[in-house]
Formats: sequence, structure tokens, C-alpha cells
Amino acid sequence: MSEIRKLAVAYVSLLLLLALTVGSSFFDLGGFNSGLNLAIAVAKAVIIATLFMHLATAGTLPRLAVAAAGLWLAILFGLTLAGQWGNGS
Amino acid sequence: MSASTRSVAFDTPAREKAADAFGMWVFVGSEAMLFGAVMLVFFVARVSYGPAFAAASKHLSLTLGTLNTAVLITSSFTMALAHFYSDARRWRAAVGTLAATALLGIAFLAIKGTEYAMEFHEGIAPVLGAPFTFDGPDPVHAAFFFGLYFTMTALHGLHLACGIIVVAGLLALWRGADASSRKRRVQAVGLYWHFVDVVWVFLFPVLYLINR
Amino acid sequence: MSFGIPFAPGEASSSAGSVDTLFYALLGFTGALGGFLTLLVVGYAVKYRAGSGANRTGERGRSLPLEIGWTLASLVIAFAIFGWGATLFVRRDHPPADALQIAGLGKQWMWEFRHPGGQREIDELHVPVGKPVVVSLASQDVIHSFFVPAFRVKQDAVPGRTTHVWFTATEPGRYHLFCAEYCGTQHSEMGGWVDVLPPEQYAAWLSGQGEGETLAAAGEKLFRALGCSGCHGASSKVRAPPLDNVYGRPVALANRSTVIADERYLRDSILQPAKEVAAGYEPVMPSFDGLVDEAELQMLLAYLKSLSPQGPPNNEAIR
Amino acid sequence: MSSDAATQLSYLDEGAGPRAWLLTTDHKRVAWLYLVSLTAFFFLGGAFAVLMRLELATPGGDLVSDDVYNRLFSLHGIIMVWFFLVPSIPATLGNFLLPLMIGARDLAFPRLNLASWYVFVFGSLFALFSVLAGGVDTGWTFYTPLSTLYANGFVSTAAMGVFIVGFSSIMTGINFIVTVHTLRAPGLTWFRLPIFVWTIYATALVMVLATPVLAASLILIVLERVFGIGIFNPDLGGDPLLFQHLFWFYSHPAVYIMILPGMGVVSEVLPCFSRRPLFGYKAVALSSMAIAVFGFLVWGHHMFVSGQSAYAGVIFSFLSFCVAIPSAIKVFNWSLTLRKGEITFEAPMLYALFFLALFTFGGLAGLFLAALAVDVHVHDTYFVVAHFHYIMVGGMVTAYMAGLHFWWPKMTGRMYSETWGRIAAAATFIGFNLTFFPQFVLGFLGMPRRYHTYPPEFQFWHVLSSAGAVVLAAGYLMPLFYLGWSLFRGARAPDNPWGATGLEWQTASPPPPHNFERMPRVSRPPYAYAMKGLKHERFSPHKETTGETAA
Repeated sequence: MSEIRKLAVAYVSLLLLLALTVGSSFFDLGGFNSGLNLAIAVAKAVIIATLFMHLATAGTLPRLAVAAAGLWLAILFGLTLAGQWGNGS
Repeated sequence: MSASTRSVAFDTPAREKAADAFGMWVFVGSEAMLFGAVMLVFFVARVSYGPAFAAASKHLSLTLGTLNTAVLITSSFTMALAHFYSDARRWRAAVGTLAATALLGIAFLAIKGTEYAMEFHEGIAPVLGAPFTFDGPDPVHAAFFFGLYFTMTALHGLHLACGIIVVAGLLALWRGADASSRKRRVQAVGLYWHFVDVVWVFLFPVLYLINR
Repeated sequence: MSFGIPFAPGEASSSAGSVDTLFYALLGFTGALGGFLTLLVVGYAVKYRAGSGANRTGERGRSLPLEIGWTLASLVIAFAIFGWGATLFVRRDHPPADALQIAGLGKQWMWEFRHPGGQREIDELHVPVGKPVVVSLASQDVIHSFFVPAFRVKQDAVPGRTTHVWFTATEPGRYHLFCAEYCGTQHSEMGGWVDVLPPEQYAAWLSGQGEGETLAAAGEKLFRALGCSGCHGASSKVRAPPLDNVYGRPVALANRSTVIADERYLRDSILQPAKEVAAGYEPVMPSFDGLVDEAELQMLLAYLKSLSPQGPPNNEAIR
Repeated sequence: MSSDAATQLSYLDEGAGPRAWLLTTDHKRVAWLYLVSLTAFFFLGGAFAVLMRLELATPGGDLVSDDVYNRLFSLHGIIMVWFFLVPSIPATLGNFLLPLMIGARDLAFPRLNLASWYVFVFGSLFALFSVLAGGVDTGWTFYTPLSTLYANGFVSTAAMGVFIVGFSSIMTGINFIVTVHTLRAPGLTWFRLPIFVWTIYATALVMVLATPVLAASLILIVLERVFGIGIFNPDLGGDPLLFQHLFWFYSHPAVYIMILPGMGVVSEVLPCFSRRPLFGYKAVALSSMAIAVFGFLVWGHHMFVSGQSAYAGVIFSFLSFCVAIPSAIKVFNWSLTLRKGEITFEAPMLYALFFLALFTFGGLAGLFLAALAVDVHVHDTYFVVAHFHYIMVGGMVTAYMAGLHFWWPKMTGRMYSETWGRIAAAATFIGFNLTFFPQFVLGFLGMPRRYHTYPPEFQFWHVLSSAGAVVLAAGYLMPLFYLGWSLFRGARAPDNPWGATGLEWQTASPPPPHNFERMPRVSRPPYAYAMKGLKHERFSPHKETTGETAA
């Protein structure tokens, strides 16, 4: 049953994070709201990927796929934004 | 050997299952690029028109959005259970959790549809020539926000609908499938379902929680 | 002896020579490398053809020093070319301060130019020889590209933003002006001529065009007609920032950041006033998006620039 | 292993009806489905090109109207890029050879493979519809706001066609990646893989990661046209440059989708006909991966004069020079492979040598375009047109022809006419250079691309180019006839007519349905040519000229 317990813990923590992100939006954190929301979203994604999608135990190949997607997203965002805002405008 | 491989290429079901999972992960990575590109468009616009976007975001229903997030997280949980039960060969429980997953998916789409209807009613759906009435300071860019909102949520909804269809198909073919096929399919569909959930996990704060 | 067949475009601007130097250096390098590789491959093909008596003994398959050697050599050469090209390129962003300012507007399918004195011409651009010229480019509809081969300059005109291209013509004459970015049905008809005139002829041409009102003056009229002066004027009841000496200087924004009031900022402030509100003012200005077209926008910008006489770059250089 | 055609059934013997072909999951038959569809698109796109070249023989718009001309080059680009070049080698030769080369019975997902072809056909119906209904006038680049607000052609259907074909590309890519990772024969380590497998793997990587971004940008265009969501419309808050970023994020790596498999083919052909191992095998293998990764970092060099920040221009130029290095390494390695060989000049080898020449010159022209100040002058001129045709046609299509001739005996069990093969290879080389070299000069002179009419002083070079196009077209038409003829009358091919190494040559020609009678084990490095104890008999047309009637 430890597997089910693990999934249940993941589920509950996802709901708690949801409550946290919605709750935090009612307070003005002086520009950090968006950052906090994104950090919580990343945390949720990590929980789903490692526990629900078994990334933690899936071996090298799936991790390779995730790492590649992450790297390429970084390229897409980084260089596009350099082109859009490189002049500081 | 009772367990079969579906592709002639593999010697054992175990190797095929691992290959299936890897293939699904590669697909998920590919899909991440699709949503990433749309997110990039949103991000650029969000930085350019921050106040207009914040004002427009307040017109979305936070209650329904939060509810929907909870619904989708729950569906991911039931899907993870289905994966666990099918690996443990507890077929009845697996079928039950899969059905629950599909129903939660349908519930999500129903709530989303309600939101869309409310937004059309309120006149903040600047698509298909619907009238746009917005009394904030910068209606042009508020309209841009709603355009992006509809694009992103519809793209996500489309993916979820595909997921529901695939889960339904999985259940329809359940009887005829042997044990290894069932495990393989539940695993593959599960990976896709969780990914669609992850997309929503990002869409929700990005769209609903702008400086609220 | 070219028998009337053209091999190279004429050089008629101050930057054409330096670009061509790089071009011909590249041509020499690539020609030498390509020629060497061709000789090598053809030589091997002949020498080691099946049945030839060539010596085939010796080590085979790889040679680490050789591989490292050519990798490093390629890197060094590539970075040298990069540096050379980039050095010439960044000059594009730094037009001389005393340049003549001309507003260029692309629309399907013509180029429209306005001189500081208000003279307007279509598909034809008269410029004086030896004087730096900045053409600020805007587009009414789709993306166009201002291209004068003899000057070795090109710049896209993008709807929704202002771009710049500058050159100093060095040879009087008549040169092709093309649209280089595909812009629809009559793309290949969109273009004309750049006429480079000696200064005295240029002055004569300008006065021959009749003394129209200057671009800035037209902008000032528009400024009143659109009601801008009602709020931004000195005796206004609505609190709006005064616009004297704004262009080219830093502006504090309501969101605690600071921007330089360049053309982009002025343009955005007219079309999207809510985007970057100056600190200390209410965001009450309506958007003029859709009320002013690109040509009118260029007049307004010319007027706003004329309000800061020291603001770089000076657009009243030639009267 | 010897092929005894009388006793052994090949994949071609497994039923000949439409059912047996259209419902097959055999990767070798799916390769044929692609080959037939792609050939049709190649000649359709080629016909548009011939019409354009005819029009451009005179400076005025004498043959077709401006609107028709714009549709010709748009359709030529759309069809050639997405309906021929991107799937060309991967979906035909790659599909056929990948399992054979790694000693597998099939691809990892055979049904997905067949599905990818149906998706391709479905997408191509959209494209063909927009051709028949009146065409598209946006150029293949779909630049906004021209494509969203001003174009009057069938933009949405064409974009949907490209979007759908993108899915086929992604499916193929996933299949290839998983196959290479999971289905290599025992003993076949990564550094024993043929370069062709390396390049197909690198290509698949690019397909999977880049295509979705194209899909996103095309969806946004269609949404803008149909629903009025102004994502790239500056009047509504959008940004046209953002489209260019998304478009080139795909479309520059797509250039590597197009050229990498060609590099793979040439890396197989050159060692075989030189009887030498590939020089610097590891460097060639790793440079393929380097190209796939670095290819994603350079897209902004399409936008040096677009209004993106000058700072970004400098970064993109620098990265573009970086991506030139692995290509240069490959060229040096290919050239040195010939050294101390026993070189023969069959048609595949001729094509491969022509590839080497054309790719090298096209690549060197790329240095001009990556150098910022020169690019400002030649950007959007015929210099660019010449450059990418040297890479994509001179490189990719030539390599495709090399591969088609090289593996034709394996695919069909028949030999083609060597004489005609050599004539066609020579014709394409001459025709190609005559067509496209003058365009370098035109570009330097300042002739912008996509011009229906042009100033008369450019005519000399245009006439040369148009004349070359006729020779080139003849060079491409010839194989259609002699290869088609060989299908029925060609001499029976032995299992290994070229005496090549590689697992695909160790099975029958054509191979049995599941590729190998006995699953192979690998204990040698690739390209073990002229090693002690290995003898490779080569096919001699003079001994077995049963069906050979070389004109």
C-alpha cells in the first residue's frame, strides 16, 4: 500500500499548493506574485512528473526526453527575448 | 508465452513497454514545445501590456478556474491509481479509476464550457465577430488578452478531449486486450493525461492570477 | 572586358567600399578553400582510381592532429570573419549626429518620402552627395524593405514600429531603390530611384518643389487638431506631462522604471498610452490607435522631436 | 548469406493488391508509399519552378501575371519544403533502411509509421486543394501581416496542410528516436552505427523538437484569419516579428532536417566506392549531433535587417559561424576518405562527389550570409536563393539521388542502367550549376528575390539560369524512366552488388518481410573496407547483362 500512500500524499500536496497559489493572489506581494505563482506551478509539475508519471524510477531515456525539451524551451525563450528586447526597449 | 508484443520489432513485452513509455515521453517533450511557443507569445504580450492584461484577467471566474484545477488534479490522481491497479493486475479497480478519470475530464470540459458561455454573455469574447464590451482603460489590449485566453484554453481543451476519447477507446477495447497490452496502454495514456494536467497547472496561474 | 555584362553593383555610398572589401576578402578566401578542396578531391579521384598504380600503404582511417588542426583553423577563421562583419554591422546603429532626417513610408506598393522641409515624393528619393541621411522607416500595411544595392543598405519597414537606415551617398547618380521583402501582388513594381545630387543641385531641387510646410509644422497642426495640446499644452486643466525637451531624455515611469524617450517610446505613448505611464500622472490619455495613420504619426514624431532642440539627433539640420 | 530467389520470399512478394500495400505496416512498404507520393510532389513543385524560370527569361512580365507568378513561387516553396524535402530521405530511405541498418525486424511502432503516411496524405490533400482552388500568394514563409491580413489566396487551407504534415513529421521522428535507442542488434554500440543512422537520429531529434513550434505559429495564423485574434497584428497589440521568431525557430533547423540525412547518405556511399573506411568516423558522427543542436541557435540570421535588436543580430551571427564548424569538419573528412582508395565511379559515387562539390560551395556561400555587413546587402536577394538551392537541391536532392541509386538494388532486387545513371548524374550537375551559379552574381548585383519583373540589365544572368533549368529538369526526368524501366526489366541484383559493409547488405535483395533470416550480431566497427580477411565481391554488369540495355 505504500505506493498508494505515495500517490495520495502527492495528490494532497497538489491541492495544498493550489490553495497556496490562489490564496497568495489575494495579497499584494509587490511584484513577486507572478514569480511565486510560477514557482508553485513548477513545484506542482515536478510532483506530477516524478510521482504520477514515475519519472523518478523510469530510467535514463525518459529523463533524456524531459531534459531535451527543457533545454530547447530555454533556447526558444532565451534567444527570442534577446531578439525582442535586446535593445533594452 | 501468453503475453504478446504488438510490434514485430520487439522480443519481449517488457522491452516493448519500456519503448512505449519512452516514445510517449518524446511525444510529451514535443507537445511541450507546442505549448511553450504559445506561452512565449503570451509572455511577450503580458510584459508589453501588463496593466491591460491584469485588468482583463479580473474578468475571468477565479472560482470556476480554481474548481477546474482541482478537478483536473483529481483526474490525474485517479489516472495514477489506474496505472497502479493495472500494474497490480487488479482489473476491476483499474477500470473503475479509468472511468472516473474520463468522467472528471468531462466535468472539466463542462465547467470550462460554462465559463466560455459566461464570457460570451458578458461580451468579453472577441472571437467569431462576437461583440466586445469592456469598460477598462485599454480595451484593445484587453481584447488581446481574451484572444490569447481563448486560444490557450481551447488548445488545452482540445488536448483534454483527445485524452477523454483515448481513455474511452481504451475501455472499449479492454475486454479484447491481454494483460501486457492493458498495462502498456494504461501507462501510455496515463503519461499523456498527466502532461495535459501539467499544462493546465501552468495555464491557471498565468491566465487567472495576474496580480489579483 | 565585361561585354556589357554586369558583375558587381556600383559603389555609391560611404559604406559600400568597406562592405565590398569584406565581400571580396570572403570571395578570395572561399575561392581559395573551394579551389583547394576541388583540386584535392579531383586529384585523389584520379590518383586513386581503381586499377591505378598509386601507393596505398600507410596508416588509415583517422589522424587526430590533423582533425584537431583543421577544427581549430576553422574556428579561428570563422571568428575572424564574424568580428569583421559585426564591426561593420554595428555602425548601422550609430548614424552621425548631423544627419539629414527623411521620413520614409512603405505601403502596398510604393515608397513615400518626406523631407524635413515638407517636400514629398513617391518612389523617388533625392538626397545630396556627401551628407549623411537617416531614413526613418514605417509601414502602413505589411512588411517592406528599403534596399539600395549601390549603397549596400537594407532595412525592413515593419508595421507597428519605426526602424532606421542611414547612408552617405558619395557618387552623384541615379540608383535603383527596391522593396526587398515580399509584400504582395505588385512587390516587384514597388521601388524606384534614389537620385544623388551635388549639394547645389539638391538645394535647387528642394526649392523647386515649392515651399511646403515642414514636417514638424504639419505635426504641430495635427497636434492641435487632434486635441493633444488641450492636455499637454501649458495652460491645460488636465494634468498631462509637458512635452518640451522630452525626446532623447530619460522618463521616470509609474512602475518605478525608467526609459529613454526614443521614437519607440513616443510612438507607443501615442498608440498605447496605458503601456508606459509617466510617473506622477493618471493613465487618462486615450489611445490614438486607428485615429492617426503612419504618415501622420511621422509628422507628430517630427514635431515632438523638434520640441527638444538639443535632443539627438537634430532634425532641423537642413532648412 | 546468399539469396536464392526461388525459395526465399521477399517483402515484395507478400501480396500486390491495394489492400496489401495500403494496410501494410512493413517499414519497407511504407517507404515505398512515401517514395511514390514524394516523387509526385517533387515533379509538381518542379513544374512550378520551370514556369518561373521561363517567366524570368525576359525582364517584363510576359508569360504570367504578377499574381500568378507570386502563386508559383509560393507553391513551389511550400511543396518543395514540406511535401518533398523535409520527408524526402527520412521517410523513404530512412524508413526503408533504419531497421535494416541496425539489425531490427521493423521500426518500434510500425502502425504509427503507416499512420504517419496517412496523415501526410491527409495534409497533402489540403495543400493540393489550395493549389487547385487558386493557390497561395504568401511565399512559403507565411510572413505576417501579409499572410493574415492582406493575402488573397487560400492561406488557411495551405497552412492547415503544412500543420497536418507536421504531425506526420513528428510521428516519424518519435518512431526513429525510439527505434535507434531500443532496437539495435546485439553488439551494435553507438559508435558502431553507420553515419546514416546517426544523421537520421539527429534529424528525428530536430523534427520532434522544432515542428511543434511551426505548428503553433501556423495555428495562430489560422486563428488570426478565421477568428480575428490579432496575435501578430500590431493594430491589435500583436507583433509581426514574433511570428518570424517562431517561424524560423522551426524553419532554420528544418534546413538541417533537409541536409543531415543527405550527409548520412554520402557518408555511406563515399567509403563504399573508395574501398576505404570513413575518415574520422567519430568526428563525423558527433558533428551530426552538433549540427542538430547548434542548428537551433542560429535562426535569427534570417532577421538581421528585420528590426530585431542589433545586439541579437551579433549573437546570432556569432552562433551561425559556430554551426559552420561541424559542417566544415565533415567536408574535410569526406575529402580525405578518398585518399589511398580504390575509387570507382558508378552513378551513386558520381552523385556523392557532386554533392560534395555543391554542398561545399553552398556552405561557403553561407559564410557571406552569416557575415553581418555582407548579409545586409545580399539578404533577400538571389544570393540567398542561390545559397539555399546549393544546399537543398545541390546538396539534399543530389544526395537523395545518390542514395536512391545506391540502395535501389536492395529496395527492388533489380539493377538500374549504369550508363543512364551516369548521364543523368552529369546532366543534373551541369544543369544545376548553370541554373544557380548565375544567381549568386544576380544577388550580389542587388536583384531582390520574389520579383516577377526586373530591370533589364540583369537579363543576361537570368537567361543563363533559365537555360540551366531546362538541363536540370531533363536530368531529373531521366531517372524516372530508367529506374521505372529497371523495376520490370532490370538485371536481378545480388544481395550485395557494391561489396558494401553494413547490415542491410547482409540480407537478401529485396529483403524478406522481417528483414533477416537470422538476427545479426555485430562485432566490427562500421566501414570495415579493405580490412584483412574481408572480401567484398562487386556486381559486374558485364557478367550478368540479362536485362541491361544501356542505350
